[in-house]
Amino acid sequence: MGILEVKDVNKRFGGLQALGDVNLSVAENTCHAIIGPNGAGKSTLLNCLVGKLIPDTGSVMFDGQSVLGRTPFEINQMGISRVFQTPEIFGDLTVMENMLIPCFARRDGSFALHGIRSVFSEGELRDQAEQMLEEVNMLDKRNMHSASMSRGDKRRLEMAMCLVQNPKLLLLDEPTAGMARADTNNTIDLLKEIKEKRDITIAIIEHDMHVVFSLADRITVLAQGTPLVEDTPENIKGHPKVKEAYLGEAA
Amino acid sequence: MFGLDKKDASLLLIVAVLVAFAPFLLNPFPEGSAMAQFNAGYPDLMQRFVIFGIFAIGFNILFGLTGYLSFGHAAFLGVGSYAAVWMFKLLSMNVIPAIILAVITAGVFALIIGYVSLRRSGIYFSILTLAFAQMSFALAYSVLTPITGGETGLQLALDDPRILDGANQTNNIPVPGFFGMEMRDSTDLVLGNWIFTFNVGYYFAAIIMLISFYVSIRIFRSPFGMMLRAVKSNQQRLNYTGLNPRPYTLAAFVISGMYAGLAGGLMASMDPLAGAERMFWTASGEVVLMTILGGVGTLIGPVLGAGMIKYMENIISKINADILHSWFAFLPDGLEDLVVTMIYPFIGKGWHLTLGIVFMLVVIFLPGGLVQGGQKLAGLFGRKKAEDTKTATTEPAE
Amino acid sequence: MDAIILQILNGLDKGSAYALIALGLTLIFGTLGVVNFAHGALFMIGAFCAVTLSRVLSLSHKVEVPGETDFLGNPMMRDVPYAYEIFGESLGAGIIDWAVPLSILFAIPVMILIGVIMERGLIKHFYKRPHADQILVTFGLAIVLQEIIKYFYGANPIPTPAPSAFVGSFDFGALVGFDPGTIIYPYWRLVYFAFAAVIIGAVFAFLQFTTFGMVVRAGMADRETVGLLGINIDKRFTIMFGLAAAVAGLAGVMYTPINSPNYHMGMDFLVLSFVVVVVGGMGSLPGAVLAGFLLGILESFASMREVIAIIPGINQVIIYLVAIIILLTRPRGLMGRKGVMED
Amino acid sequence: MSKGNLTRRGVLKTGAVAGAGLALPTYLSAQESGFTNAPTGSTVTLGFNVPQSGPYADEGADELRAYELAVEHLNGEGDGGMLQTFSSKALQGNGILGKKVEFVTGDTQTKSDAARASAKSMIEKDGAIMITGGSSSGVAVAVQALCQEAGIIFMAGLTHANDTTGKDKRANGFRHFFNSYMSGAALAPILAAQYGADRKAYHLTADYNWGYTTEEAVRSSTEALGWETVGTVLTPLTQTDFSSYITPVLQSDADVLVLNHYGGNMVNSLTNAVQFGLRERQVNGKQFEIVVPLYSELMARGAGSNIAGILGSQNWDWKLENQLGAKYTGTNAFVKSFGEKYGFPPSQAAHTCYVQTLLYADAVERAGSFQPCAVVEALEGFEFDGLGSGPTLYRAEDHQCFKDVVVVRGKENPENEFDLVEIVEVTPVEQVTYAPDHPQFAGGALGSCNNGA
Repeated sequence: MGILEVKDVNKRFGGLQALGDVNLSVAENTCHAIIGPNGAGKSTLLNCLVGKLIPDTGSVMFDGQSVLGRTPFEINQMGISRVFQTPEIFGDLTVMENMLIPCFARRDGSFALHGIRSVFSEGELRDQAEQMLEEVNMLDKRNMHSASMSRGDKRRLEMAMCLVQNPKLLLLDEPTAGMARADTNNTIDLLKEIKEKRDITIAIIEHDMHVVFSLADRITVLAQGTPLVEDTPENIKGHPKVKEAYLGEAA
Repeated sequence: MFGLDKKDASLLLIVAVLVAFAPFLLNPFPEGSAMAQFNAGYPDLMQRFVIFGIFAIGFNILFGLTGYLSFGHAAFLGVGSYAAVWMFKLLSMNVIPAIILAVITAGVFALIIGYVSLRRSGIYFSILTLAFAQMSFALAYSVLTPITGGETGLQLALDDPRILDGANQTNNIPVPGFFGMEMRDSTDLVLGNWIFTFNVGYYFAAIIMLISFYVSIRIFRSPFGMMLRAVKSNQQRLNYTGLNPRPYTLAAFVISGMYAGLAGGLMASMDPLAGAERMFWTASGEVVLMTILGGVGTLIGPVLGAGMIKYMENIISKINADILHSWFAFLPDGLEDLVVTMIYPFIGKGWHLTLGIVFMLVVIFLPGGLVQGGQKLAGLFGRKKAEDTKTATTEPAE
Repeated sequence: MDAIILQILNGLDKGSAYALIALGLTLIFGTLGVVNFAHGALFMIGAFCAVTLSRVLSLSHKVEVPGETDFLGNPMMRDVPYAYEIFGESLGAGIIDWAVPLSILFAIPVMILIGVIMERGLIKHFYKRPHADQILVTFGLAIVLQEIIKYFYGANPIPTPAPSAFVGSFDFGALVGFDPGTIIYPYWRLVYFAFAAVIIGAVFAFLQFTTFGMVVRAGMADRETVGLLGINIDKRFTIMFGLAAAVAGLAGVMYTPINSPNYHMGMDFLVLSFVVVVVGGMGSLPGAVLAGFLLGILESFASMREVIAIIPGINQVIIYLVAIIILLTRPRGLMGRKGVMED
Repeated sequence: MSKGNLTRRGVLKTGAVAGAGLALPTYLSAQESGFTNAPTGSTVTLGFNVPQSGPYADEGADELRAYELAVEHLNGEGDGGMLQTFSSKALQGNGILGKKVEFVTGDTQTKSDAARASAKSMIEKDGAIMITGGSSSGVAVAVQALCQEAGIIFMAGLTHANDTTGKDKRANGFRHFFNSYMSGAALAPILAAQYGADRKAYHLTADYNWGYTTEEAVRSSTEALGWETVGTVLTPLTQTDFSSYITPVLQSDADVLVLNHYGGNMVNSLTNAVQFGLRERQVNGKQFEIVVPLYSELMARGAGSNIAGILGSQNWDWKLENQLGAKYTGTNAFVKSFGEKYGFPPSQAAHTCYVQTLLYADAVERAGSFQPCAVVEALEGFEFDGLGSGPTLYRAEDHQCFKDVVVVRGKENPENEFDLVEIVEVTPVEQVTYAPDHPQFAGGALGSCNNGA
């Protein structure tokens, strides 16, 4: 029984079958990659996991509980954090404030009206946030206006914001999209480190095979809304069906 | 100090000093001088400055922090006034129960309207709030006349019960007071040609305004304020960070509605009459303009904007042709007439024109509102001071 | 039955005015993303184009009337329009009589010019600024414009009648077998309705069948794309603004015989037109037109005694009530598109 | 024209001891004389609070003209206007009690809040001893209550609702203008005489206090003479297009439409009614008629040719003396000074404002004091003549003036824009007088006069 169990999920948009009978099981403390050509339904599947979309049929269980019908913030409170394809951060806030918000969310739940105590009297949360920033090498940028940072820094900040919540499951939506090779490698190293240090499950959608094969323990290949194969990276590499559907063209 | 950091504390202190000495600062010109027309240090206008300041501070908590533009905030001000006047009529002329009821009633109204309106965002939210406020105005002006007084406004009458105050001994309607201190009591200080008026109502409202300002600073600096800015910045991220934006925005809406109710209650306390025009869309628009004019999302900006608009409305509108002639009487006749003719369209009944021009000039040349103007000025006069103002007043909320 | 027919006619007529104003507003608001609080002022200026032209046409000089005196005992003076002398009495009188329709020709260039100047001189610099700044600057402009009009024309309404050929009413009822005089409708209001239909049709046709229109529609579907198209986009925005101003102005010109224009008529319509545009849905021209007619008709029905008797005060709030209901049941109004002015 | 400083503090400069010191707590810095803003110098300041922006700005401008003229005449400048014809000869043309009259102006915006703000600034900042003006009942009632509280005399400008001297009356407030009841009482007999006693009326009424009282007054007066009221509909203040309220009239069997509207509402509803052919309409063999209970010259100008043949009532008309003789003496004197100064005849709003200023000044002279209670006493029950409306009484019980009411009709072919109505008849004062406790004026109490301080 994996930490995330997707069973028989179907999703249609009008006449388009975006997802057809998707079954997926992600084991705890592994890194599971979902790959597939454009339009394979990867993002739709992701959106079904985090509450942005509700599947027409099927079930999505996380940690023994159904996520269906829950809102994104409820699902996050269950322990799923998501990194977006283009970094979603609070651009108007400083880096430190960006970090504090998930700290508050983790400690106080989805809503708490602490109107009077100053943000910066929260020493414990501050320490957590600083520690996390240290981990991603951004402590020196903590007072920066986050919108003015580079894209790579924004990505790292977003990752740090997700990680500081200590999620059980981290969803990564093409985390290295648009990055230079060096940045990509840094990200891979960061993720590897995270994997080693923490009890965390990672599900990753990625185009860059270098990233996928560096990180993934298991890979699911999605094509036209249906899982084609699910196997270890070694086996996927040589799988004829995958080559035909995906790698063939990529290679 | 008071749990504020140094910059905020000094800003609060500066505002407190300005407010305390407003009767001097607003009356800089000696009586009888030509410039005395520009003196604003009389009780009614000073009261208006601080009351509309409260209104704008509250509005800014919603608009400045969350970015939700309510176009119906005057409804809460109006509801607060009605509640306060009803307290004067039924319970007591003491302002405390009136103001408390005003705040509560406005809060309840804001909760209902906010709950419904916050289901939408952007312009759709603005129009929903506008629609609620316009409905309140239309009904208060007509169908609800028995409760609101309709066109003539809700007024006190000699035969109101006022159950806590006991029988009215005089044949005059009592005036609102604070445990024996009447809001309209004033003391004059005569210094040579200068006269400074210290009014109980003004100082009462000013103290409440300082408290409101302090609370607003605390909200700006609190985790709650940070969440509100996060709402404005990126709701999607907030959702995926496990936070529910709705109760945050609703709380901000209710708090700012209560500020509006407080302002309404104070207005009624200074002048016990509540008219339906207070809820008309132009009144809602006015607080929007005050906030933008002063500087959205800055702490002190809305207060400056409120002061500016009320000053124009009350001072510029009262300058008439005779006064102009008296100013320029030193010029030769023909020239005097020419100068007067040129200025005349902008003063007195043309005060709206001046207001419109000021709006345009400010927004064109000072995109950050009057606060930015202040910063520029401060920048001219010294670096140290500029630094202070800048950090104290502009959190990067915009 | 006849009452209902009449109220539908009333509704269509009110709806024409709402739809015309909302149409121009939504071109600016939904397409260019500018919150234009000066749109009501454009409507008002259109109306004063008609006032101005009719004043110019009836410019006169004074002629003493022998044997009569005025209220102060001075010799009585009578105005004789120059038009009488230039065109002869009957033609001159005819021209003055037709001042309002003639104003259309006068108003189109004036309004386009005003729109273009507004866009080039002011609005252009505000595309990238926050909506708050747009509100402040256009509201300031609206005040300035109406104060200028007030300075020259005063605050009192100025009667601007329709040509005498359009005075009177058309008896619909008699055509279809009702008693004569029960279903009548003033000619000019019918003209207004037809005029609105033509303008709305023309704007739609313009957007549907011209290259320019295609670009604009593409822009309304996806503003990014318009930005990417790059070339001459500034010019197109300017033209759009001029067009919107002209539509608002023409709505104003033709409205003058229905209600005497005054300097604050723009503000009276401003809030209403925003409600219409938003109820119609941001960025949707058909939505704005539909909402205009819908609100016009509902407003008319709500003003019937029978309706007020059931729900007192409904005539005061109907438009806002409907707006709330529609916005709560349809998140983006009747036909709004996702993502336009939602943040 | 008064030039120089115009503030109360200017007065203080010469009058009060200008030393440093903290005065005793007082309201609005009353002087030893024991009432608010007692003038101590050589001048006295009056506050003219009129609409200068918004829909009634032109009416406000006309009121202001009249006030300026009144100040001139009080100060002995110009030709003296109605001072020559006024039955009381207390005023000498040397100001009021020898003090030169100065004035301040403010903008009511026709909003009660703004009007009170403006009045307060006149009282607190400029030291005005009397406030006058306004062109709506909402404003009049609001400012009247304020003046009562502050201990200032309020001389109402144009306000027509019964409430001003009915349920919202105040001891410090006085109204010269006529009211809804008087309009009804004056119009009804003339309507019956002109249109017959067997008529069915349909009322469109502005949905606020003034509309309610006017409808009630006209209804009760006409019904007493045999008319039937077949329908009444309240219309929103913010309405601009009245077509949907007019068309139901076509369905009803009404043969008279009464428009209880004022200002922009009246201009629009009348224009719309004429558009729908109501003027040409025949119902059961009777000519359809439209009635506008409260006429004003400015509204008539706004409605243009639509007013032709429509009956209504006015407080006063500038042609009164010329057409109806010396009973209305004062009219011509006023029209002459006004016309010579401004080039056109005055409106009824201008007249009432001018007269109110004179009446106040005269009362102060007769009382020998600016003290509000003394002024109230002098005005209460004051009978006078020569101010254009014939013999008039300021009734003590409710501070309402009682005088003849003018019934007018829109001219078919007006010669110029200032001569749009013709006088049909004048209803004598006896017919429009009512008991102070008349049900239409029930509720409220004058209270006692307030000197402030």
